[in-house]
Amino acid sequence: MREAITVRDLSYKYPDGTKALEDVNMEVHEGERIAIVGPNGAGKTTLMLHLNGTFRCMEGEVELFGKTVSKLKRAEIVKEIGMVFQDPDDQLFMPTLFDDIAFGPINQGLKGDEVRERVDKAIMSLGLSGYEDRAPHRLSFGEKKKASLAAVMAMEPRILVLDEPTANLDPYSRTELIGILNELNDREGITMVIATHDVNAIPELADRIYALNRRIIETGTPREIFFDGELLKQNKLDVPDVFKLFDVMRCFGFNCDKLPLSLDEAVSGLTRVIETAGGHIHLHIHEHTHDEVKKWREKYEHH
Amino acid sequence: MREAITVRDLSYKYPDGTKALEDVNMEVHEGERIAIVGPNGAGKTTLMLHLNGTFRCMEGEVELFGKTVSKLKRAEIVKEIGMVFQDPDDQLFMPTLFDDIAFGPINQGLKGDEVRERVDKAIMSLGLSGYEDRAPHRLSFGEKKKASLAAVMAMEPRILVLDEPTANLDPYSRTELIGILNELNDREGITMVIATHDVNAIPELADRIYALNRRIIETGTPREIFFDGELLKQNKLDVPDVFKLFDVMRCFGFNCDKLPLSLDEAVSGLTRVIETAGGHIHLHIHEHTHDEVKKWREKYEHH
Amino acid sequence: MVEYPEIDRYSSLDSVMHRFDPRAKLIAFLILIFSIVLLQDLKLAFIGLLGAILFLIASKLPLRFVLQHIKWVCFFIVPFILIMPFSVHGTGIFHFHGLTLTYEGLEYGILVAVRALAAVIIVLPMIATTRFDITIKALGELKMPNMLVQMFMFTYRYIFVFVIEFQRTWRAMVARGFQMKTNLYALRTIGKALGTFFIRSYERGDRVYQALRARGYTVKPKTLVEFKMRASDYVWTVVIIGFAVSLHVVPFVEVT
Amino acid sequence: MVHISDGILSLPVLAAGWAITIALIAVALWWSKRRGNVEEEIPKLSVMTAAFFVASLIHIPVGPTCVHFMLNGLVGVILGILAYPAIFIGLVLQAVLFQHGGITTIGVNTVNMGVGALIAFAIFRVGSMYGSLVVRKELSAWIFGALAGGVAVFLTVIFTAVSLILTSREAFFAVAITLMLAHIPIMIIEAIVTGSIVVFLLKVKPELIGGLGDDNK
Ligand SMILES: Nc1ncnc2c1ncn2[C@@H]1O[C@H](COP(=O)(O)OP(=O)(O)OP(=O)(O)O)[C@@H](O)[C@H]1O
Ligand SMILES: Nc1ncnc2c1ncn2[C@@H]1O[C@H](COP(=O)(O)OP(=O)(O)OP(=O)(O)O)[C@@H](O)[C@H]1O
Ligand SMILES: [Mg+2]
Ligand SMILES: [Mg+2]
Repeated sequence: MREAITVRDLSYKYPDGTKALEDVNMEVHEGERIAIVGPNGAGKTTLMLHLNGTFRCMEGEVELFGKTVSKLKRAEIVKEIGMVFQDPDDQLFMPTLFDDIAFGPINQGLKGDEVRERVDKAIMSLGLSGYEDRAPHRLSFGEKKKASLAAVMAMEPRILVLDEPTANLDPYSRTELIGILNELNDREGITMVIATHDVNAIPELADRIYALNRRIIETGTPREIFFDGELLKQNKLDVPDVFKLFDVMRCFGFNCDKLPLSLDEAVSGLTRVIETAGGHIHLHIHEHTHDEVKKWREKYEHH
Repeated sequence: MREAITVRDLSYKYPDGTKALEDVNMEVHEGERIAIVGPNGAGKTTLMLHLNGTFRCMEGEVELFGKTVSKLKRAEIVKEIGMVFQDPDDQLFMPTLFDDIAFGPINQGLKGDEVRERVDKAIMSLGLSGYEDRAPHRLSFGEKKKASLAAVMAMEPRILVLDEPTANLDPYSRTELIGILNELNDREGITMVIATHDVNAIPELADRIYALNRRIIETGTPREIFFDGELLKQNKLDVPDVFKLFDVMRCFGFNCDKLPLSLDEAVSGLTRVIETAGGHIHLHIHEHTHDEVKKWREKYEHH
Repeated sequence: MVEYPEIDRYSSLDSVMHRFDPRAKLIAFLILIFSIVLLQDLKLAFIGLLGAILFLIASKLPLRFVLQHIKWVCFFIVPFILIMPFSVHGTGIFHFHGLTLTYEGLEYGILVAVRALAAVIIVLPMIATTRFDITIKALGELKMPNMLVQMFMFTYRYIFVFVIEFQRTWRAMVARGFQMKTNLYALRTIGKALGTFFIRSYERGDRVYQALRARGYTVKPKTLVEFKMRASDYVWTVVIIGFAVSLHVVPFVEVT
Repeated sequence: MVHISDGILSLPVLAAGWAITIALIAVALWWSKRRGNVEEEIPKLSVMTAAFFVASLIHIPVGPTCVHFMLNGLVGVILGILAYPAIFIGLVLQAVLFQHGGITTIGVNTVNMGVGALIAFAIFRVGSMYGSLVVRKELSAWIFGALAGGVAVFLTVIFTAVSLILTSREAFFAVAITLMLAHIPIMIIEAIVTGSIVVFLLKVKPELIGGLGDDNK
């Protein structure tokens, strides 16, 4: 597997002296889906702005497919990596949706018909047809979010970097967006790096997590990270509710080898456990149940 | 119980012709905590702007403690109702946090010492001491959110209206904010109206839900609303994960009279069910399990 | 508190003006506006105004919209019409507390008013019948420097973002009991609120620049447009420019 | 009020307005190209122009009528030389989006407001450099901020009056005087508001003051 992104010993200080990143090391394989988690102000956005060369590395370096970002030309970086920002209003800068989506391809030097093809494809795959001539300020927040994703997709980058894609979306639009992203990864093998506070979305959205809090605290599969109670607590992180719930069911004698992270996993896990136990399991309150529940509570409690 | 807010037959059209509200009727008792849910563009923000008289009612009317809002003076409305907007940046407009929190009390005509007292109290109760002289744009998102709440609290309103208070917060700050709001309601009996997409927070934050989608679709306790599968589906609403999970466990023969809405409820529910069954229950796969799981899946699936 | 620009609200109607090629439309009507504001003769100015009204009618824009957009000019013109008849020397028609209302002054005042009104009326068929972003693109096609075209695009887009943002801030201020009066406290508060607003705008400017760069922005490229002149576009161009020119040439020919 | 509409000014005045405006825009853009990174400045300048545009839509009640902010002094203090193209863009958009001011008069109106902005910039630059030697920094910023704001409006009104009088002294003299008198309260309001904004910015985000794309910030 090739490395899509390599970050080596990256540190960054804002001009006013705020240390936002310290000694960050990171490796993302091609086709992988990575989630970056960490509290408000952890440096997630700052890190992402280094990936596409918006911020020059002051210390350390970033490589895309083995090439140092600071030595690449803008046009080359843009071909490799597309970035969707936190606030869609920052990134929809043209008066209509069509112009905005066409903006990237035009900058890449494509000609009329190619541009139109790219725009059509992006619009189709995000279900935005009919919106081409709309002004961004007449879109709902969820639509703006999808539009900003379409604008980046039209550039057909090999890596997609997304800053809190699910924030402020209603549950329906959120599910829809998650589906779209996974399809992109599936069908076109696009590598993804996603910063998010939405822990319930992580199991569906990421193969691996980087926990960031100015420095990289830990990396691992969602399961590995969510299992590390101490790590979670120290870095103000959280765990999906389903995971917590199955964890507490263990106090009642539920014997689950693998705690589920999403509802789907929960159902299939439940089915499997019951089936392997001969179609039938017990839950009971035994002498240690209450102590165990208490411990469980402490593990996830934030205060 | 007195009515804190009464909305009667309220309709609203934006100048460009968008119908945002139609025939909205709503009653909020004193001391109640109300959640307003609905998809992006449902009119939640628009409704809230009517509650504090920012928008004049074109059709219908709003009453606060029995007095018609449109007939009240600005100063009187402000004493009754405080509003925390979606984006904290929109409402922190003074150079320092102190100035910002003092802004409301000064407009209420209070004098130096009283103002200072109010500010101190608000700062204390939100844990913002030490931040008085900071400029708002140097605060983290979670801090800004708390600051905007403090600014409204300093005016000591009897009703608090909050637009998506948990959006963009990290899980820790989110838990903290929920705690603060519930304490305010508990200790000072403040009535609360909260618009939110964060279904997992609703059981902890609200006694009653209004489902809004341009018109009021339904009202009821969280349990009542979350039980109404058709309603949820038609209005693109969602249900807490814990609720869904216990719902699926019923397919496996789990006999729960009351589906839990939060983790705490889940644990105590589980304990109670097992205890009433004599310290011991079965889960099993019976002949209808798979069909039931399939039905369950359809019930909550958005696509 | 602040209003939204809605000049292209009726750009999706259908009329000969709506179908007119935006580039030709801009050129032709700009020439007409310049031609009318330079007229010196009241009769000709009235003919210009009549022409302007005919073009406006051809554009099928609703009357309410039209009145809303020309009311500002009417306010602006009022002091001229009220004061000039008394300040220009000439044949007195009417004496009033030592002031003399002159025929010449009245005529000049009316001339100014008619020219102003005609010009502003022509702006409507020129601008309000095309989506504003397309008008900006047309300017680009007409060889306006690319830097300026882009500034128009971005500025136009962010006006909407900021109107909405400012409305929200204003609501938050009112919700905390602020009332706009003309006193020092209110003015200083407005000053501070505007200061915050500018800081946020400046920071947004940074983020917009980052987003632009992330999509490979260079100053060079243009937007994708396809304008095509059809026969009817040539006809209209000739008609409008012909009218503009004849306002100046015909009286000259008559005299000689 | 100070945006002169179409149909009033004479050909020589209009032509002079356009000539000066085109020349000054060219100089400003050339200067910024030489000085810094245009690619960076176009988006930032556009966003700030939009912000000023929106701020100038705010109306304030004065007696029975309303006035709008002009803010050209502040634009000058913040954007420096690039204030000129920013004001040009703003005025074109005001003319075509709201019909405030005319089309043919954009050149003249830009001179009237833009030169005021440039001079306000100079006043503030020089003033606060020496002013802070004499009084507290904040006070000096307030004084020169207010001065810049007031002077910019004053100059705009004077220039507007001059463009009217150059067109026809006889016809427009009285109008010009009325115009100037009517703007005295606006001048005072702008001075106060500009002063408080400048102090605020200096306290909270000093890099915003003193010219976009300027090296020494
Ligand atoms: N322009 C700036 N100047 C100075 N400090 C900054 C600037 N931008 C961010 N910071 C600081 O750098 C740190 C990291 O910020 P960053 O925006 O990367 O956090 P984040 O992880 O994206 O947070 P969030 O979850 O709230 O989006 C924070 O402490 C922040 O206050
Ligand atoms: N200023 C405006 N002009 C015209 N239409 C508007 C305006 N503000 C909102 N709308 C429209 O009114 C409807 C209701 O908007 P509102 O902001 O109340 O929704 P909301 O429920 O708060 O949505 P969200 O969850 O995205 O915050 C939407 O269709 C929106 O597009
Ligand atoms: Mg961030
Ligand atoms: Mg809303």
